[in-house]
Amino acid sequence: MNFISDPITFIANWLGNLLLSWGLSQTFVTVILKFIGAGLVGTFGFALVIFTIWLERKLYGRIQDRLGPNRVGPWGIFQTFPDMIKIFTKEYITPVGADKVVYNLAPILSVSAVLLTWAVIPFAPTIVGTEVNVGVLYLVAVGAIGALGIILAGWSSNNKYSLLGAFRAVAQVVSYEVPMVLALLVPVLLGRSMGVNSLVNAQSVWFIVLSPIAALIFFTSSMAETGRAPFDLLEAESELVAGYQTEYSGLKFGMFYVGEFLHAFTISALTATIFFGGWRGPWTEQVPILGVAWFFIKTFIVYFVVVLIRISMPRLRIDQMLNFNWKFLTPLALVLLVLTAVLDKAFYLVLPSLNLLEAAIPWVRAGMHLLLNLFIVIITVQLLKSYKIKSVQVVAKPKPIAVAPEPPASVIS
Amino acid sequence: MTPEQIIFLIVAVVTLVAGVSVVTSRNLIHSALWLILALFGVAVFYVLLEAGFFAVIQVIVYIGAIAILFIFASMLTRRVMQDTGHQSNKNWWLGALIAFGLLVGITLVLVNWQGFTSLAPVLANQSERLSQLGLALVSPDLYVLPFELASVLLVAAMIGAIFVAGEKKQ
Amino acid sequence: MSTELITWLLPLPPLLAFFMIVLLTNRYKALSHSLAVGAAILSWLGSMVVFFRAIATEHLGTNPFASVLNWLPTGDSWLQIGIRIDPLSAATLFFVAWTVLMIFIYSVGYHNYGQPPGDHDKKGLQPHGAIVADEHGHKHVVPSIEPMYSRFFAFIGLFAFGMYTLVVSDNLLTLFVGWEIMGLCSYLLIGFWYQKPTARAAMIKAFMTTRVGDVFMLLGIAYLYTSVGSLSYSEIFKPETLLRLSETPAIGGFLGLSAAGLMGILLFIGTIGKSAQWPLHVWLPDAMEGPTPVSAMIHAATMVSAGVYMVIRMFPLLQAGSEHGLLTPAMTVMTIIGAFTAIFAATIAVAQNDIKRVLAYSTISQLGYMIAALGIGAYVAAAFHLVTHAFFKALLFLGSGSVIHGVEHGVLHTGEHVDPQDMFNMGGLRKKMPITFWTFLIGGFALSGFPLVTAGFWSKDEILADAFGHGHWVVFIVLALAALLTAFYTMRQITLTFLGEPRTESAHHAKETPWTMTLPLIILAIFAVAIGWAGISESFPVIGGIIPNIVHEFIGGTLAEVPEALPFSIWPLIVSLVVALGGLTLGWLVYRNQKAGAEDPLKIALGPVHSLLKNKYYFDEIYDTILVRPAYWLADNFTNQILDRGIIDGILHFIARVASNVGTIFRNYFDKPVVNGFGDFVGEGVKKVGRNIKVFQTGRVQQYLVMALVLAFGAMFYFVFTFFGQ
Amino acid sequence: MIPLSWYLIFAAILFCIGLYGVLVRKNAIAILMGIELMLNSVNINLIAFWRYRSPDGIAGQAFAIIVFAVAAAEVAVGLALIISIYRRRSSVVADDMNLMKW
Repeated sequence: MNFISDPITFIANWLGNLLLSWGLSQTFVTVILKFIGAGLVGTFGFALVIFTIWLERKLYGRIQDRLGPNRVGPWGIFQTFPDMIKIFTKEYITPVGADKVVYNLAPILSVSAVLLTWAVIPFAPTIVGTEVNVGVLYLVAVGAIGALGIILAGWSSNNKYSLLGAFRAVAQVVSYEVPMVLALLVPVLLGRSMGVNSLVNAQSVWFIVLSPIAALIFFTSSMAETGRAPFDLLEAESELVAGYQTEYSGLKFGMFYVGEFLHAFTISALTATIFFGGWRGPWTEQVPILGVAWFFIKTFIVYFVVVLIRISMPRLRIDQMLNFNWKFLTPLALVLLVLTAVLDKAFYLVLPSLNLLEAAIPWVRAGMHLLLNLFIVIITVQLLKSYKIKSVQVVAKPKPIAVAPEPPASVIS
Repeated sequence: MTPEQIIFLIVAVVTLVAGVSVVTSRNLIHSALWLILALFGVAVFYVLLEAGFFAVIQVIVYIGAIAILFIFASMLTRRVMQDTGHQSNKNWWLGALIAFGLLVGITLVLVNWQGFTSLAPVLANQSERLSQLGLALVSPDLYVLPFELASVLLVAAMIGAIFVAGEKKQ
Repeated sequence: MSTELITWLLPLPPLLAFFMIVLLTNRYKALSHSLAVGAAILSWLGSMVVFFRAIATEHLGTNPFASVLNWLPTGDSWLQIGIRIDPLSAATLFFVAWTVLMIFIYSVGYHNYGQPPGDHDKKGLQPHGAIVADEHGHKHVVPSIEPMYSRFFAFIGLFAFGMYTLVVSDNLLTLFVGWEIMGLCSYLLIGFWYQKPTARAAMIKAFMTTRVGDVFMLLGIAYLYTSVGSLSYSEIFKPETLLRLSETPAIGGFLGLSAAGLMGILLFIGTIGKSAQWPLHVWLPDAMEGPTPVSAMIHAATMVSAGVYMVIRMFPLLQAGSEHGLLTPAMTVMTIIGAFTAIFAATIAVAQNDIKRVLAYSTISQLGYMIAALGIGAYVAAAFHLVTHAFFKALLFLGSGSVIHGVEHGVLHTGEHVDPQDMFNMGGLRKKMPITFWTFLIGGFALSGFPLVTAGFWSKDEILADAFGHGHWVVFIVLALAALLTAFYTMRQITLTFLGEPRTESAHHAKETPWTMTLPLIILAIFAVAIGWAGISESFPVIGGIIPNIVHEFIGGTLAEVPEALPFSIWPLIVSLVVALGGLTLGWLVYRNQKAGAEDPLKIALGPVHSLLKNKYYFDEIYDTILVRPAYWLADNFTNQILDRGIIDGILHFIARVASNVGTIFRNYFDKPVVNGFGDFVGEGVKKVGRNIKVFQTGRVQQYLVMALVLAFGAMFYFVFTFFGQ
Repeated sequence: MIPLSWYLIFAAILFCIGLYGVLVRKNAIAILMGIELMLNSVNINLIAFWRYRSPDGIAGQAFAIIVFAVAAAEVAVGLALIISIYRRRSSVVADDMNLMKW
């Protein structure tokens, strides 16, 4: 066991042996180690959010042709800390008629649901919180608790905007769970396991290659689960003030805020893990700690895309969003799941008669699945074409609100 | 008392208290929240019974879907945050009597059964259990028929629910 | 895949295509024809695989590819269905697969795929053309797409299923099933344009006429089944079975025939119906009301061939009991009817003006040829002519369809009111439609037996040689005459249609048809020439033996003893050369200068005989007078007035009156006092009880539950204290 | 080690609590909640019997799965009915739904 190549396992072993030598029972030591690990992961998650909030605001600013945070620290990198201080010192407001217990419980549920996800994400081959053999199901279950937090927040605030936000949240989160689960079943099928780390282990060819459609569905529906733009109907400020978090202030609001950013980062991590090979990369066999680096590189790339989408997309209408889910994503995911299952089964049926090289098998399989996905895409596009929205009848020409004045002739020349 | 027994007792007490609160709470949303707690307790029992899969399913199905539906329906069907008076019938004592009588009856039956206090045998092939269950559900010799019936039931329920709850447009 | 499995699967793709088109894709034209053509291609591929494997197999006749399944339990035995590929069915499969595929492709073009839908087109009528405007704003009338496009492909898919089933089946029952499916399809397809009264009449006529034959055929099959106990070919054709059948006298000593003879004749009547032999030939010319691919497929290449195929298949049974080349009664009947039909139909064909009707009569005539050949025992020659005829006749029909299509284009263009099928409205199409012309020419020459190069020459020559060699002089002369007439009317047709100058504006504006129609023509033309080379007699001077006589060895292998090749004789060759070339020359000479609007020269030459021929010997009128009208009269006067209204209704009315009286007695003395009284008592009682216990029904579900549980408690405590208390 | 009896007693109590809820609650939604509690106790019994009596068999787990499906279906239809009734009669009290009596 080498400290350089695998420090975390090294420390964990050392600590465990130390505690054992003090005469503690094995069960107890395991419990202590798990507690320490959980604390570390949680703290790490929150610390990460400090950075991602800055990153996102910076990107947001740049895209909108602003500077973004730039005062505190180099490039404004410490901007989040003053914000935190401000939030900590703010007054807690509890509305009249609010259901106090529930009102206070909601933000905690909301954050903890996101944080619970991190328990099963493998950071490196040896650094896994817990390898649950139904890890994928666990992810889905935990997602459901997040929805609970939101709906409780909306209801307990005794505010109609909050309640409307909560209603939308239920409609959105519960509906988008359906295609998400279906899309998650595709990697489960391909990897022959429900454990998250086994899925990473199975990705000698990344699942994004095998099933780009599943990746896209998963990515889209988990974007919807986070409730960020373009799916931010549950807190659409132009309609609902701030949705379910309207009445919250101070640290309770901060928890929602952190929860949202952490959720966005978490879905990036999940996408990277399940579809982009997680910690897989060169030399992870020899130096397991390198897996962490690969994992975070991939995660940040996905996160970047998430942020870009948030910044550049307009908000959907509620009916569009639900239609998109039930009439497009869900059927597509169902078709994909069935066809993938059939193809994979067929592939392993004919495999013995193909005499492939051992090394070539995953690639041949990946190629077949890719072809299947391409085929589905083509069929989908053809079907969509036949459901094209009939061109809207133009009643009158749009009139510009303001017309730019003619530039003086000298400028033109 | 082993740690497991301690956990069992704690969870059992919490679950039962939650259960009692479900049926007695005046505020329906609180009832639903207590229900969630009780369902969580049941999920912990599944873990204690070494059926982790069922624990996860319990969380997904009951808490992720059913409890949220309850909350949703409660919100839709009553004026929000307004407590109403008595939530029980006039003859609640009769119901309590019957429930208690049933408990006594069940306990009597159980106590007289010789397998009542049996202990758990060791579980073999921990990892393959799940796939065995999956195979059994779709194997023609075992449970494919009930399984398919359940799926038909689900589809029928879905269509029925949409039809019943959907607004009728004249 | 094993050959047997492929053979089992052969008929399935068209059937699937049929169901898919009917059930799912009816509204999507491109999808429908892709399905149908795709299915045809699949079946074609399978057929080719089976055919070439069959060719490569030694002694296929004695060891055919066969496979059997139990189908229906009949008491303690099973009615079995199966497939069997022996040389005969392999050869049939070959031409069926090719022609079916070609016709499927041709149909795409024939029904104007890719053209706009017509403005006034209605379902059940031929498309009338659509008006389109070109870039200059000129309005043109162009052919419009068939309104029931998908339906057509569904029907021909079902038809192909029937044909494949018939060919691959190993017993008479499935053969009959395929046979009847084709009958149905032919009915549907002839009446495809069902809003035309003539098409409706034609479809009913075709169905009824073939039904006459089929009833007899079914009788034959039933008789065969009762005598042999099986319908499988391998069972029937066992030498001992055949011997027994030929020695048993027919049931009831019918006309002194043997059992085999009676069965053969009964089965042959089925062929008379299906293959349109005299006297049941009347339906085939009328069937030309259907779309041309249908005429080609059903009425030339496949369905009518099925009749001939069946008798060729049954040849051992027909021949059973013949000794030393003597003809059995069944064979004699076949010879007479075949030869008569050959010359009879040829004479009619001479006087027809409709391009498709000429071909229809020609088909009847050629089928008569085959029947006659089989009748005199020329088994291989008949089968050979069946194959070659299928190719060149399909070619001719498709070619005529192409011509009609081209002329229709002209009709739409000019707006003239001329019949696009009348040959006297054509002429000069050689330059307008070169591909159609050359392929039609090849087909026509093959039909008339143009020496040496065409397939028709070799097969026809072989039939003549057989007739000559076995000393059937009358048959020989009749067939030779028929061949002369064939050559004559073929050349008449070609000359009138393609040569000379256009006789109408429409013909002047005719246009070559799209590739989907010409490509099948070209491929079929190749076969119309090349297929003959497989059957050149080895004893033919100079070129005999260059290519081995595959046909003779291969098809002859189907029979238990391969018929020996005939020694070469110069006379039949000379005769067939003379009749073919003579007929062709005569046709050309007579019609080369035909002017627009001029009388048919033949009419001038023959006078009243011509009108006799033109009216098909008044057969339709005769049948109308002696069969149809008496049947109507009988139905109306006897069955309806006397039998139905008088006797049956009288009995019924009497019974009804008696029953009514008895009923009244029962009602008054039993029902009212006894039954009603009891019923009322029960009803009132229930009402009273209900009034008293209705308080329990509170409508509150929870109270119901409480009641149920209280009862359940009673049961439970009883259980606990009786069983556990012990 | 936990004996089987604990689970059975626990399940029995939970079942009776659920039954009480079904019998006495006015609100139809609360009645459905009681039914959920009863179904859960049944499920605990199924899993417990599987675990203690026939760990090699599948039956207990398979039926538990089917109970899950039934529960989901029941809630969906039940709540849909309640919402539909609420829309027409503005009430979710079970005792008010007594149109079907004499």
